[in-house]
Amino acid sequence: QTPTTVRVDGSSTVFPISEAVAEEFQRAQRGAVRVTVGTSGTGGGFARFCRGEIDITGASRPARAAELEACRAAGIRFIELPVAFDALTVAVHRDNTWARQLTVAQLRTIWEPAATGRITNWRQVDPSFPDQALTLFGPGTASGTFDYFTEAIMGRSGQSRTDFMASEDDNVIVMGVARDRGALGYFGMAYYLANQDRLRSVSVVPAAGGAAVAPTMDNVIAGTYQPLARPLFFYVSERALQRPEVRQFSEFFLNNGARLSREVGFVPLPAEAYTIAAGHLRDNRFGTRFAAGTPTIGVRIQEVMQREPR
Amino acid sequence: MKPTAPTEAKAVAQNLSFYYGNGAQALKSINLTLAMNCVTALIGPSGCGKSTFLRCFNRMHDLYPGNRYEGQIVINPDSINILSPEIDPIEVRMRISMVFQKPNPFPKSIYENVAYGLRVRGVRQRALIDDKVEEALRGAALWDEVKDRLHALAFNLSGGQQQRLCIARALATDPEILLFDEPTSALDPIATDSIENLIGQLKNKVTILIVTHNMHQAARVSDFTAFMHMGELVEFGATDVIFTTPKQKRTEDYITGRYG
Amino acid sequence: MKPTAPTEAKAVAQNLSFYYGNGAQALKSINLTLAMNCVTALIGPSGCGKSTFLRCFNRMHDLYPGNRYEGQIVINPDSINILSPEIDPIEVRMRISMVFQKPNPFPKSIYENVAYGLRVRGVRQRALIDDKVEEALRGAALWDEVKDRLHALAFNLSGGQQQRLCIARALATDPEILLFDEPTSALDPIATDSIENLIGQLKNKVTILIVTHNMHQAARVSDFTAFMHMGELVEFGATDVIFTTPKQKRTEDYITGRYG
Amino acid sequence: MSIAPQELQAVRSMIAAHKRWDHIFALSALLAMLFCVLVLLALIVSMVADGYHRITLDFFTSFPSRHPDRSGILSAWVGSILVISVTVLSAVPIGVAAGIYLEVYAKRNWLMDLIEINITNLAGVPPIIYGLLALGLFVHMWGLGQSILTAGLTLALMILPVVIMNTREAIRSIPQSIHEAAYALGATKGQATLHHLLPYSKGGILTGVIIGTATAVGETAPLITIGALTFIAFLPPAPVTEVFPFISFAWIMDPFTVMPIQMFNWVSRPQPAFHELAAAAGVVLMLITLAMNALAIWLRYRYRKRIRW
Amino acid sequence: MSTTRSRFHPQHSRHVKERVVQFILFLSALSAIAITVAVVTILVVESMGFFRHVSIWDFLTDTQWTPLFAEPRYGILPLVTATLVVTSIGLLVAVPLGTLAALYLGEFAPHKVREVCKPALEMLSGVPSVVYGYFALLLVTPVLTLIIPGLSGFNMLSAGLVIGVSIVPFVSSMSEDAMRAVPMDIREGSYAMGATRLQTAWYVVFPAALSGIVAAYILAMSVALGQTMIVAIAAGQQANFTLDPTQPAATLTAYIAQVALGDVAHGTIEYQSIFAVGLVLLLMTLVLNILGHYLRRRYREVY
Ligand SMILES: Nc1ncnc2c1ncn2[C@@H]1O[C@H](COP(=O)(O)OP(=O)(O)OP(=O)(O)O)[C@@H](O)[C@H]1O
Ligand SMILES: Nc1ncnc2c1ncn2[C@@H]1O[C@H](COP(=O)(O)OP(=O)(O)OP(=O)(O)O)[C@@H](O)[C@H]1O
Ligand SMILES: [Mg+2]
Ligand SMILES: [Mg+2]
Ligand SMILES: O=P([O-])([O-])[O-]
Repeated sequence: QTPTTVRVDGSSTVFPISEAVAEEFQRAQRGAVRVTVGTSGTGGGFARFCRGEIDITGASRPARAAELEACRAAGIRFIELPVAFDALTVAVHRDNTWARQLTVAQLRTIWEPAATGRITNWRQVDPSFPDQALTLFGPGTASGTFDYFTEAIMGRSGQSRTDFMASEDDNVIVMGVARDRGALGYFGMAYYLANQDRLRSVSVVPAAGGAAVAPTMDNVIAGTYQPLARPLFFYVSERALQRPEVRQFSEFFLNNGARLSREVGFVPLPAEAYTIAAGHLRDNRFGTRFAAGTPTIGVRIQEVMQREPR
Repeated sequence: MKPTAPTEAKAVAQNLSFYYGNGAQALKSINLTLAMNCVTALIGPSGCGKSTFLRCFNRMHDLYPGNRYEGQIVINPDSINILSPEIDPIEVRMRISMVFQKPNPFPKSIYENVAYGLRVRGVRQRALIDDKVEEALRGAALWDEVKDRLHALAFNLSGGQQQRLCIARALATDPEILLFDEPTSALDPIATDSIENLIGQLKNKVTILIVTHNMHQAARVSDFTAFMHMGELVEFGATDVIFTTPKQKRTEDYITGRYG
Repeated sequence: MKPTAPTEAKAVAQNLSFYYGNGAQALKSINLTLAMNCVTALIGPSGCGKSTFLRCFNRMHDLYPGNRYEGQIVINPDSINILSPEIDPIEVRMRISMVFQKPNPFPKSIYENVAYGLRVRGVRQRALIDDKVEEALRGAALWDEVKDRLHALAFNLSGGQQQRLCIARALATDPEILLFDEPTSALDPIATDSIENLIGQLKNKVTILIVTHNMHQAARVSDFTAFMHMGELVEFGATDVIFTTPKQKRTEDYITGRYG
Repeated sequence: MSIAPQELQAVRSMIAAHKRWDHIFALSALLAMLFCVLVLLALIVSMVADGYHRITLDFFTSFPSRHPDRSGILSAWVGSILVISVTVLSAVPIGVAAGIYLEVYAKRNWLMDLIEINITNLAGVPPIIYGLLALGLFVHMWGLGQSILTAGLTLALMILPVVIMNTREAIRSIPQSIHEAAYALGATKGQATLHHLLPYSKGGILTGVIIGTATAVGETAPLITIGALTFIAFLPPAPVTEVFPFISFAWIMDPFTVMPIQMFNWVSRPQPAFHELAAAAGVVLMLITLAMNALAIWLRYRYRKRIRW
Repeated sequence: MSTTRSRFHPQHSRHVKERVVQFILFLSALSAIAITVAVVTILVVESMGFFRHVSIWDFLTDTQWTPLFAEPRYGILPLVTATLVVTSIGLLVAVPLGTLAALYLGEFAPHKVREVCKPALEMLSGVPSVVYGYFALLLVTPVLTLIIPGLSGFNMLSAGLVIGVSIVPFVSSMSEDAMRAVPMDIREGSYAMGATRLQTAWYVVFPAALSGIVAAYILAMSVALGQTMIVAIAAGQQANFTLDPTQPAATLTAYIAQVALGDVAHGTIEYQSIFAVGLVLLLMTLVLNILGHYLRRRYREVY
């Protein structure tokens, strides 16, 4: 008898959770169900999801209008499950002693499209910084992290300078930052926590004159790590949910998500959020609670969960 | 020049010309008759076309693209032109066997080498093959030397033995004509001697055409000799006549070693 | 058998034996004297060791591992044993040149081919090289044919011209002995003729040892002839004597074509 | 012509000078070569040093995991074997058949010239281009997905020219006189091929197949192109089943991972523990590919030695 | 007589069987053409989609390659220069090492050394490229950083050096083949003139084999061009229009791998862009291969 397969793909930010859930779920099922986990990035994952190639896609941002449209056109409905909170972390080399904190404005100076080929030295970011070449690493354009970061910092998703080293694989970004004294990069918190000995995180100052906030679990829970705290999601396809193993996987995730998220380095949602999500799953309440264009920046997840789906 | 018609004709080459794929004409309108159960020797300087002529008799040239025959070779008793395009070269080769310059046994056992011609002809009966192999090996004067190691690899034989094995291989299928292309040029004198004796015995059963660069060998083994030069047949006749009183100056020059 | 001591000895092989790397003994205790400014021909059936013997004279066998000489070859006037391990083979080759069976010019210009020996010897002066090249090409009877295209590729020459080029190449360094290994076997009769004439002229200046499989050639060009068989020197003497009244049965058999 | 002693002396010192250059050159060339061999050794040593303590039985019987010390290459080596089986089973018959056709049957004409040009050019096409072909053709047009079948076929395309060229080389190394001997006895081309050419060239053909397979085992780029970088912690269904017909091909459409991809995955993780795993996987992978190459080199050597035409 | 004549009846069954077998073999041989057609068709068709959006002029002259960003630029030059830089470094390593190794193995090495070193050298080409990538990233780059302070964590230099080592066997074994094709009697001709091994190798063998040796360089170059994993792992994945080997830069192959790692949707311009890049890569290697084979055939014809 061929074991059944659950196909998960999508966000590389969510990947550590997906991987952990997949691993534990397969162990719990004693090999009766198999799970594949890809890392195509949020955008790549939605593309495959809306083509019906995969059952579940991880996302580090809510689905976009174009993606919702693609899914609708293909007749694919889904349930949106929140996974955890992430502190999108800006990281620098361990030896970087100057950039302990950066303002949103400074991040914009560094990353805005106009910076391409121009802002290449730390001194250009702040005159007090040393004369050190600035090298940048970041997620590829198929990444939700890229979309979220650009939206949060530049105000418009996808607006970014282009002369940085982009990779869909956050591990590559970590490695790049860890190796270069003048490097700066951004990625999900889990990747920072797994590599704390090789990187330093940068505290973010939301607005001029405000206090710098470090990307920590506590600050995320307290809602002060703004604007870079964000929710992560799973999107589960309706058609796939008709297969028991996909439903089992989703339920397994909702029951163990809090524990596993914490283990891999994300901030678990309040218990209430998982309960609401379990209700959506049980009642087959399809659709996204994030109307396209509605900001996700600075929202409380329980409130959004209660919204009417679209 | 017309050959004097000898005893009975086994094969007759008529106006035979041959062109290699590169366009070079290697044979120029050759007329030659092979006498039944006689040995005919082809002599001539290197590159004169001896091998080319010999290899027409089993359509060996068909293996390579672009080669072209003109004229015909008629074999008796059935008067068939073996160069005719309707005739499958494989049929021709089943009736006319060939022994090459360098011994070229297959890297198989002695037995399998001799049996191969039969296998190709679809013979399956083990007993029949056994008989034929023994007969052929005896015919090639090799039986006594190898009868205890028929299943040993043929490569382990000496050069002379290998060449006799190749003769046995050719004999096993009862060919009507046997072609030899300088069969002893890679062999030592003793092996050469045994092959020459063998040819003397074989001509009782089969018509033989032999190319040799050694005039003395031609004198020793053949009944008729043809002298070729630059693709032409210069002179043809009984061997003793050719070697004692050649009619052509070129033949005489060659035989007395003025060139070659 | 002892050779009758001829005029003046240029080189003397004494008890020369030779073993190939695979252990096979190719020469068996050969004693032979090369007369100064004479042509000595080596004849014998294929594989008897002619080339092996010849190639001892310029230590060509040293190029391949495992080969072994026994005995000595002493060259005059300085009475050096050129096979002695103390003597560098390169030194030997600088004094004794060789022409091969197949013309083997370097893929360079005609001029560079002839100049090569000088360059190897470290000669740099352009004028000197020019002179030597012309002299050597004249010596090889090739000057007139190539003087207008000295810088054309040597490969574009005909076979006979290429062989003469190789002779010129060997001559350019004023060798004391010139070795020829079947120098005409790859050539047509006309080219052969010109090489044979050339050898006749060269012997005024240089001692020549030539291997040939063509007895008529040996008779035509040489003063002395040595007949070898299975690695042994069977008979040695003045060419006219050897070809008319050989003392040994084997020599006679070979010369009259009883084998080979 | 006599040689004056001092002249001989000059010649001797010149020869000595020339020979000194000989030795200097030989030494530097030897060093150059040893450098390459040393790089190979350094590569092996550094990987073994990093990874050897990970190579335990568990390493081969565990699936990859987010916990480095629980990770293994079970799904990777099984995947490699299955993918390579598909590759060999598809490339070898076609490659050998094509080689035979070109050596034995083909007549010289424009079509054969075209085929030959194609084969030599295909041999020089970068592997990643085959990945693009597979992405466009197998994954999207034929809808085979990112399956074992797609991967196997992709690598098959890649090694096909190798198999064809080695087959031709092997057949060509049989002397013409053996071909002619067979035909002279009345053999047809089919018979000559079956009875002589194939048996005598099997060593060479095998060598080519092994070399091609070794390349395929270590190849990563074309598989990445078809999108095979996936977390796989399970095995495909077994090809042998308990119920009739006892053979199942369900595995062929399964998702997969292979050794080099697993290694690539671990290389690109930043934590040193995963680099150790990468090194361990690299050691295993190298052992496999180098052993196959060594086998091929040895086979070639042995066949060359055994058959002296 | 009649029995003899009967031997000439054609055996039809044999003919039919032979024909069928021959036809199957023929189809197999045709597969080579089929694959080429498939490769070219896929690349050209997808690229045509690409070139509907991007002018060929921009493609060939723009110096920025950012097809994945909000304001995409489609200048292939950065990828091409990076490819050429990496390949050149590779050749700078492989050509001297490979040629020296070939000369040594072919003309100098004692039999025993040859027996050991030649297979060891060939082993270099058996090392999987991902292993080389590991080697470049985790061993060579850290060592180079000690020597070159300004070296980026990802850089073309270490990728190029490692590629160089990996293609040494291509250079050495093909050069050696070319030198071996020089007939022994030409070598003997030189030795007989009193030449040393070096003189023979340098004045006679090397020039005689030159076209084959150059063919070896060219084919090694085409292998280096197509190398993917080493550059993808060690040279970085950022299109960077620079000739400075200490900088990171994405090659043609690295770009394809990078996009493929993030599954872009079928039919989008990003998806088509990897085929356009693939087409450029194919054309570059094709030119080199044709040149290489032409040169190789030339030395085969001479002897
Ligand atoms: N395959 C070929 N293609 C083109 N020309 C050829 C071919 N084989 C032989 N020739 C030419 O045909 C002529 C006759 O060659 P053939 O081999 O028949 O000579 P031969 O008398 O047998 O010489 P030898 O005594 O050297 O064997 C020669 O000029 C030769 O160069
Ligand atoms: N490199 C070698 N290794 C081993 N044995 C060899 C080698 N070269 C020649 N022989 C053997 O040495 C013997 C003498 O060979 P050689 O080449 O000197 O004969 P030859 O008289 O020149 O013959 P030919 O007239 O055919 O050139 C032969 O039995 C040959 O098989
Ligand atoms: Mg012939
Ligand atoms: Mg000889
Ligand atoms: O989570 P992402 O991989 O889409 O950045």
